[in-house]
Amino acid sequence: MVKVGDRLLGYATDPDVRSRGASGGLVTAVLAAALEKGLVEGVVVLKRMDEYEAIPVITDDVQEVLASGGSMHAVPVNLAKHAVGRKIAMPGKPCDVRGVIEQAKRNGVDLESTYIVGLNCGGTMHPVVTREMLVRMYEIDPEDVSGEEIEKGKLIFRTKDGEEKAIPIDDLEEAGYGRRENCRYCTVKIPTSADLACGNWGVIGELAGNATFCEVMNEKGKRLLDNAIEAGFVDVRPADEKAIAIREKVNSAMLSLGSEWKEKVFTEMPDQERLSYYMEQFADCIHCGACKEVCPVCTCGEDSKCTMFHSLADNYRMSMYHMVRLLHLSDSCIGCGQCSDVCPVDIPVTSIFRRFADPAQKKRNYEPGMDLTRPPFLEVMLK
Amino acid sequence: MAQKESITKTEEFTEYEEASDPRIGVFVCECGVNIGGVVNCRAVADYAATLPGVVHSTVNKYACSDAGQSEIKQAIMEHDLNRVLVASCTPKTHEPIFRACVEEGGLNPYLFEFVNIREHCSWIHMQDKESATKKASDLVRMGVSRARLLEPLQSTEVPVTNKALVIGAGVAGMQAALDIADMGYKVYLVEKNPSIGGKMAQLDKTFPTNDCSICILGPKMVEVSRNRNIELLTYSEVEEVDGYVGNFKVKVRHKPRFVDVTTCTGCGLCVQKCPIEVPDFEFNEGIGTRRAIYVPFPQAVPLRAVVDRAVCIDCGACSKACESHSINMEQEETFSDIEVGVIVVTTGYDVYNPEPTHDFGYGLYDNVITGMELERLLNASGPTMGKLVRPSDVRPPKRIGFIQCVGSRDKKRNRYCSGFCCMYALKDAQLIREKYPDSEVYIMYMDIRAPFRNYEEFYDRARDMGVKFIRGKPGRVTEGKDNNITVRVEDTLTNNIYNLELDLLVLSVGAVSSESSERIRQLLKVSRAADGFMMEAHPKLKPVDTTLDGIFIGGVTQGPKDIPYSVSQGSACAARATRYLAQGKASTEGITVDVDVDICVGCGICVPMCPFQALSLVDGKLGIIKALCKGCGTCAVACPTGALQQDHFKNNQIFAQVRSAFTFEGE
Amino acid sequence: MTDKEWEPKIVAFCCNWCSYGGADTAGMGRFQQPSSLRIIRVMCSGRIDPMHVLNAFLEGADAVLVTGCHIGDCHYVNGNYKAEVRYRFLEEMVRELGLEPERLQLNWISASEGEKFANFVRDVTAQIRQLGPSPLKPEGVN
Amino acid sequence: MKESIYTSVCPGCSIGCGLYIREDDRGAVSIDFLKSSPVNRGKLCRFGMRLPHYYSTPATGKVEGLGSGTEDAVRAAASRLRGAEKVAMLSVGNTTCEEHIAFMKLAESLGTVVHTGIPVYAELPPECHPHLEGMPFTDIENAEKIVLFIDPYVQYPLLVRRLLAAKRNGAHITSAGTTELHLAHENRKLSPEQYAELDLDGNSVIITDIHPHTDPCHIRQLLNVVLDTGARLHVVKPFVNSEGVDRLAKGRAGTMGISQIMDGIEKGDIRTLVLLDSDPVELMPDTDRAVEVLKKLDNLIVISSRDSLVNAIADVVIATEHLYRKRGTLINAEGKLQENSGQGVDGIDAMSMLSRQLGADGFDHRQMHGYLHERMIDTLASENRKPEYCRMECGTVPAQQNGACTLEYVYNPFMWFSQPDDNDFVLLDRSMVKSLGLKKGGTVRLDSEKGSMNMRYRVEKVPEGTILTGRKLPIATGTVTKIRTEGC
Repeated sequence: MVKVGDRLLGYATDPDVRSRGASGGLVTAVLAAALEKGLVEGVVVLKRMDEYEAIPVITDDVQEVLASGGSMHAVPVNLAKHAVGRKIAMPGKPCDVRGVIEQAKRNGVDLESTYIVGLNCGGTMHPVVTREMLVRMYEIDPEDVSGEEIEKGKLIFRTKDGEEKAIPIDDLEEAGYGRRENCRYCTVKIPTSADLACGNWGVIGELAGNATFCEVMNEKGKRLLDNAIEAGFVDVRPADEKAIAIREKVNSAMLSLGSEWKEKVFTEMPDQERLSYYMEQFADCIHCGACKEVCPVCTCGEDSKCTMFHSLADNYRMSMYHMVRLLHLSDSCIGCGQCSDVCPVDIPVTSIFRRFADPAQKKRNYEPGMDLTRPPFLEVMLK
Repeated sequence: MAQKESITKTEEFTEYEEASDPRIGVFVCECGVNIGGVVNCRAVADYAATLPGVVHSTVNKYACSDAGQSEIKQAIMEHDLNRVLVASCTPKTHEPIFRACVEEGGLNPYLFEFVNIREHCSWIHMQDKESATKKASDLVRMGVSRARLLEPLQSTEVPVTNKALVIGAGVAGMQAALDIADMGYKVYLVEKNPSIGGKMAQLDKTFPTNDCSICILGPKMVEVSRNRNIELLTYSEVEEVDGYVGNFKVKVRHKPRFVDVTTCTGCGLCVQKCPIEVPDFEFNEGIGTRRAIYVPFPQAVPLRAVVDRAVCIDCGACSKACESHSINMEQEETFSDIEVGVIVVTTGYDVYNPEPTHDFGYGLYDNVITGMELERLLNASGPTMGKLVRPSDVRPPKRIGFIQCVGSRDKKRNRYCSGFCCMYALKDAQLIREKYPDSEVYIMYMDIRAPFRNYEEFYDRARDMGVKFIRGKPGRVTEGKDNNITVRVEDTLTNNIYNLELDLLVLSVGAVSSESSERIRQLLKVSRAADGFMMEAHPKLKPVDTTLDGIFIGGVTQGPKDIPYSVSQGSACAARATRYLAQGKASTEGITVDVDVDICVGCGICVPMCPFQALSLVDGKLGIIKALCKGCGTCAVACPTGALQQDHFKNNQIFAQVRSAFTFEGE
Repeated sequence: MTDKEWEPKIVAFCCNWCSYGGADTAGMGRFQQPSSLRIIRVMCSGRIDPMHVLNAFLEGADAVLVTGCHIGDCHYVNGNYKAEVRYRFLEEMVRELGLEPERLQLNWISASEGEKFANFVRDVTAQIRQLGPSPLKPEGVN
Repeated sequence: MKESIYTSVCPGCSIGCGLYIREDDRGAVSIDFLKSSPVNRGKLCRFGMRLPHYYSTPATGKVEGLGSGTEDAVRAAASRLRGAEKVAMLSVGNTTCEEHIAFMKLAESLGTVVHTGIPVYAELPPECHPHLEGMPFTDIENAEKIVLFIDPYVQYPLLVRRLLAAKRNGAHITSAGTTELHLAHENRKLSPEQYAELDLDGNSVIITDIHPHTDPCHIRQLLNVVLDTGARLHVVKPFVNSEGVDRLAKGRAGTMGISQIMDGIEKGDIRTLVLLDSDPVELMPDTDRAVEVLKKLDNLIVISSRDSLVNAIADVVIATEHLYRKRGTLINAEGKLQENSGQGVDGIDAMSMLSRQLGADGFDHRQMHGYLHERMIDTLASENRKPEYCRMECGTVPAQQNGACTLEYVYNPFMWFSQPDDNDFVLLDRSMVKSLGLKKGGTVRLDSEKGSMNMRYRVEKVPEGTILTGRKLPIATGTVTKIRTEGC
C-alpha cells in the first residue's frame, strides 16, 4: 500500500511492456490496470501516427492500452477535452492536467471519476518543424529516424542504422526549431495537480531508461497506483534522496530556462505600438473558430458569446471574437499553445493571450489548473 | 422539388428580417415647452419616420395626458402597430403609465420603448438647440432599433400575506399601525426601545398650540397597545429581511428585559429598591438619573420595568421587592420569524449632536445645552419637575439665548433645513416667558421659517410676548465669570454688534438620520438620499413609496418634518401599503432571466452570481426559480455561452442600441 | 458641427436605480452638459457586460462609462460589486490593448447626485476632446 | 468506448488540407488536427472546422425516389443507360482519382467522355493546359512579387499563411482582385491593358483560380502575361481533386463546362446525365433554375457520397461512403499525391458492377490505382515550364454597364457545397451607402427580376456599383446579377 506523498521508482512487470515503454512502461501499465480492474470505463491512449505525431484515442481495450505508448514530445495536442463527460483514465503533460482541472471547475469533467497520470514535460515539438529541423540542422532524412531523447540540454536523434546526432536545444531554438514556442516559456514542468506525477527525471544508474519516477499526489493517485500493484501490473520501490534531488534539479533548471525565454518572447511594447500590433495581428483572422475549438479551458459549445461575432459583417477595427475570448479566458489561459498551432493564418494567439493572462493571473495570484480555486473573473466571490 | 428548394432557401434567409416584421409607432412629446422649447420635435418625428420599422411617427403636446394617451391607443388601432416608442421624459416616473396605455391599446406592455429626451436632452442642452435636436434624433434611433427587437413578456402574480410590519413606533409608526389595523389587517409593530412613543414622548409642549405632548400622545399609545390587530414587539429589533413584495420573511430579535412583561405591573417598587443610579440618557438626555432597573417614563407603553444589565450588579434587591415575582435574570434574547406582505419603515431620526465639534462651546461650557435637553428641563414630569435651571449651578437662568440652525443649513454640517427648529425655539421661548416673566429671551436666527396654519401667528405671538430676535448667526461664544456665556453676534438688520451675556444658551439643533435607520435601510436595500435619510420613489408623486415594491417610508425616516406632517405620512404609508393587502396579490417584475437549454453547457459559472438563490444546476443544465429572480441580469453577464439572457435586456437588444448610437458620416 | 468644437460620442451604461436616476436628477437640476453622452439603461450595473463595453468601442465610442449605485447601495444586493470586479479586469485589458485609460471610466453615482453626474460628463468629455477620436472607431463612422 | 481515426483531406478546395476524422462508437464525426501534414500543418479554415456538418448527411441509394440498396440502384441505372443516347458524364473532382478513373472507364464503355465542368480547358489549346496547374506552396513563399486575382481570405484561406510567409520573405504583394486585401501592399483594380504596369518577371507569381464559371478570357490574358514576362501562374481550383481530374483528363478532347452541359440539356443535346459526386444544383448560381433544367432530362443518374440537392430529383442515386472513408488518392493544388487512410471502395465496386451490366469489363481499386500511377508518374510539382503556346486574342470583354448595380458571386467552399455560413452579408462600398441612404446596422434591400430580399451588409472598398456576396442568394440569376435596388 502506497501513501499520498510517496516518491517511488516503478516499472511495468510485463517485460515486453517495460522494454517498449519510454521509461519502464509504468504509465502504460497503471492505465491498463485501471481499465482491467474497472476503475474506469476507458483510457486515453496515444495512437502513434508516425515518429513525430501521436494522437489521443479513447479505448476500452486493455490490450490496445498495453500496445500503446508514444513519446510525449510528439504529442503537440492537448488531451483535456477527451476527458469531458467520461469516466476515464488518461496520461497527461502538465498542460493536459491543468486543462482537465479547469474543465472540472466548469463542470466539464467530473474529477471524482477521472484519473490523471501526469508526466513531466520539458516541452513538445511540432511534427512539421521537427522534420524541417532534421533536414536542415541534423542532415538526417526524417524517415530514417528510429528514436529521439533529451540529455544534458541536447536533443539527440538516433537513425535506423544506429548512428546518433546531438545538438544543444538552445542552438536549435535560436534557429527557430526545437520546442514549440509556448513550451519554451512554460512554467509547469512537473504536473503536481495530477493524481500521479511521473517522469524519468531522477531515474539513474541501472534503472535509467527502464523505470519511472512517480510521486503520489493525492488519494486518487494512491488508489490508482495501489490498484496497479494489486493487479500485478507494476512494481515500485521507494526513490532515494539522490533521485529526488536530481528530479528537483532538472525541474528548476527547466524553469529558469523557461523564465529566460519569457524575457525573450515578451518584450515591452509602448502603448501606442501595442494597439497597432494587436490590430495588425487580428486583422488576418478569418473567424474559423479553431482556436476556440482546441482551447482546453473553454467549455462552450458551438454557440457562445465569442462565436456570436463570427460573422464578419461588422467591419470592426479589432476582432470582437478574440476580444470576447480574452475576456472570458485570459484569467484561465494555461498557455498550452494549441490556439497558435491551429491558426490557419498564423496569428500568434497564444503569446497574445499570455500578454493579457500573465499580468492578470499574477495580480490575482491565481495559477489556473493547479488546484480547484475558481478563476477570479468567473468567480465573483460574494461579500 | 424546385418549390421545396426555394422554400428552404427563403427560410434560411428570413434571419435578416426581424423576427416579427415590426410596425413601430413613434410619439415625440413636447412636454409643453420643456422639450418643445429646445428640441425641434417635428424634425425628430420626421427623422424617426425614415427609420426601418417605423410606420407611424408624430408629435404630442403632452404624451402622458389623457389626450396624448388616447392618441397613442388610437394610432395602435389605425396603423396596427406592434411596437410603441415614446420619446419624452424619464421611465422612472412615466414608464408604468405608458405601459398601461399600450396595454389598453391592446399590446403587451413590454412592447413599449421609452426614450428620455427631457432629463437627458432638452433640460441639459438648453443653450444648444441644434445639437439637442440632433441628439434627440440619435436617442430615438437607438430606441427604435431596440424596439424592433422587443419581445412580449408576462409579469406573474404572487399571493400577498395579508399582514404588515411597521418598523419604529414613533408617532408616524403608531399612526401607520393604527390605520392598517383599523382597516382590518394584522400589524407587527417593532420598537427597539422598551416603550413606544418615540421622540414625541420626550417633548414638553407642541407648537403651535402649546398643548402637552405626552397628553395627546399618551392616549394614542394606549390605543396602539389595546388594538387587537396590532402585535406590539417592543425592545425588539429587525435582524433579517428576505423575500419580496407580498412575501417578506422577517427575523425579529427580542432583547431580554429580565422582567416578565406578562406579570409585571409597572408598580415601580423594584425601582425604589435598586441601589444603582446612572444618568438617564434614554429618556432624559442624560439630565437626571434612573436606576439599573427602571420604567422608561410614567406613561410608557407597555408600562413595564426593564433591567439595564450593563450596570446591574445582581444584588437581587429588585426580585425581593417585586410582589409579582416578575424579575427573571435568566432571560435570554429570543428570535421570532414573522411573515408579512408589506413593510412600513418609520425608524425616525437622531437629534443633531454638537458635542464632537463643540459647536458654540457645547460640551465645553456647562450652560450651553440643546433644544431637546431644554424640552426635558421644561417638562413637568422631567428631571427638574418642570423647573428651569441651568446645569452649572442649578439656579434658574435670567437671560436665555437661542441659536438657530445648529447643525442645519450649514455646508460644513448638514445642508438641509430641519424645518421644525424655528418652531420649537419659538415655543420654548414662549414657555419660558410665560413661566418666568422677568426673564430675557433672545433668538439668534438666519430666517424664521414658519409655514402652515397658525405658525406665522405663533411667531408674532412670541414677539408680542417680548422674545427678542436678533437676525444673525453668532460668531464667538465664550464662557465668562460664574459660567455665564458671552455670545458675540451681529444683528444684520441694524448692523449693531452685540456681546450678549447669557445665563443659558440653547442650541436649536436639527435632525439627522439615525444609525438604527441606516441599519434598517441596508437590510431592506432602500436607496439613500444625499442627506442620509431614506429615498422616496418620487419626490412629489410617490413621497412614501420606495423603489422596492411593498416597502414604504414615513415620518422623519424620509427627511426632517414636524408632527402633523409625520402623522399624515404615517397614514399615507398605511394607505399605500394596504392596497396590496386588500388586493391579496401583487404582480412581480415581468423582467427576469431565461436560459436556452440547447445552448447551455451547464458550466455553472452563473449559479454563484445570483444573490437571490434563483439559479441551480438541474442534471447538467441550468434551472431558474422565477419567483426568486429579481431580474438584475448579472448572471447573464457571467454566462459565457449567451444561453442565459435577461428579458428586455437581451444581448441583441443592447447590441442594436449601441450600434445605432453611431451613424455613417453624413448619414 | 464643423465650426463647433469636435463632439465625441460617449456611451454610458447606467443602472436603472442609481446612475440613470442621477442623470435624471441632473436634468431636473438643469445642470447643462455637452451633448456627447448616449445612455444605455440596464437594470443593474451587474448587467453591464464587458463584452458590450468593448463592442461599444468597436462600434465607434470615443469613451465608455460604466456607472452604478454606490457600493453597498445596490438594489440587487451586490450587483455593483460584481460590476466592479469585472470592470477592474476590463480596465487591465483595455490598458494592455494600448487604449488610453481615460476612454474607459467607472463611477458610482446615486439617484440624488445629479450635479456629480453632470460634472462627470463634463470632465470626461473634456478629457476625450483632448485625446481626439478613438483609434478603434471604424472608418467613416461617427 | 471505441474511437476510429481516419487520416484524410479536407474536401473544401484543391489546397488539400490534411486532417483527422474521428468517429466515436456512436458514429458521431468530429475533426482533429493533422499537425504533421506538410500542406497545412493541420490548420483548417472555417469550412474545414465545419466538416462535421458537411459529413452529417450521407447519401442514400434511391430508384425513382424510393430508397434502395446499391445493387438495385445499379441495376436500375444500367437499364436506363442501356442504349441511352446523348449521354453526358460529369465529375468535377470531389472524389478520389481512383473513383474518377473508374468513372472514365464507365464513360468509355458508354462511348462518351467525362466532363470536369470547367469550361476553360475546352476553350484553351491543350498546350496551355500544363500552365493551368498549381505549384509547390513553398515556391509561393519564395516569390519576389505576387499578384492576386483571388480573395484568399474568403476563397482559399490556407493560402493566406503562405502569402504572409512570402511577405516576411520580402515579397511584394498586389491584389488585382475585386476586394481590398489586408495582406496586400497595394490594392488596384487593373484592366488587362494595365497588366504590363505590374512589371513582372521570372520570380513573380500570379495567383488565380479557375472554376466552373471562370471567364476563359481572363485566363487567356493571364497566360499572355506569362508569355510576355516569364512570370509563373499558380492556379487554385475549387474541388479537392480538381487537380487530379484535370491531369487525368489531359490530352483528351476538351471537356465541357457545367454551363455548357446545362445549355446542352436545355437544347436537348443531352438527354442523359451521369454525375459522380458533382451536383449541378449546387454548382449553378441559380439553384431554382438549375433544378428546372435538370428536370428536362430523360435520365439523371447520381453516384454520390453526399445527400446533396440534386439527389432529390435524380432518377437513380447510387450511394457511396463519405470521402474520408474512401480508399484512394487525391492530388492537391501543388500537385501532391495524398492517400486517404480509409479502406472504402463502394464507389469503384458499384461502377464496376454497372460496367459489367453494360457488357464491359469490371475493375477494382487495385487496377485503378495502378492505372493512376502509370498516368501520374510524371505529375507532382510543375516546375517553371517554358511557355509553348502563342499569344491568344480574347473574346469580347463583357462590358460593365455603368451606373447599374450588379450582385457578384465570390465563390468559396461554402457556396460550392451550399453549406451554412456565418458570413450572412454582402459587401458594398461607401458611395452606395450614400446613394441608397443606408442606415448603420441596418439591412440593404436587393431587388432582382427574381424577387427581393434584405441583407446585412459590410462597407468595404469594392468597385463602385458592385455588391459582392460570399453565399448563394435566392434572388441571383447568374454569377453576376443585375440589381434594381433604388439609387443604383
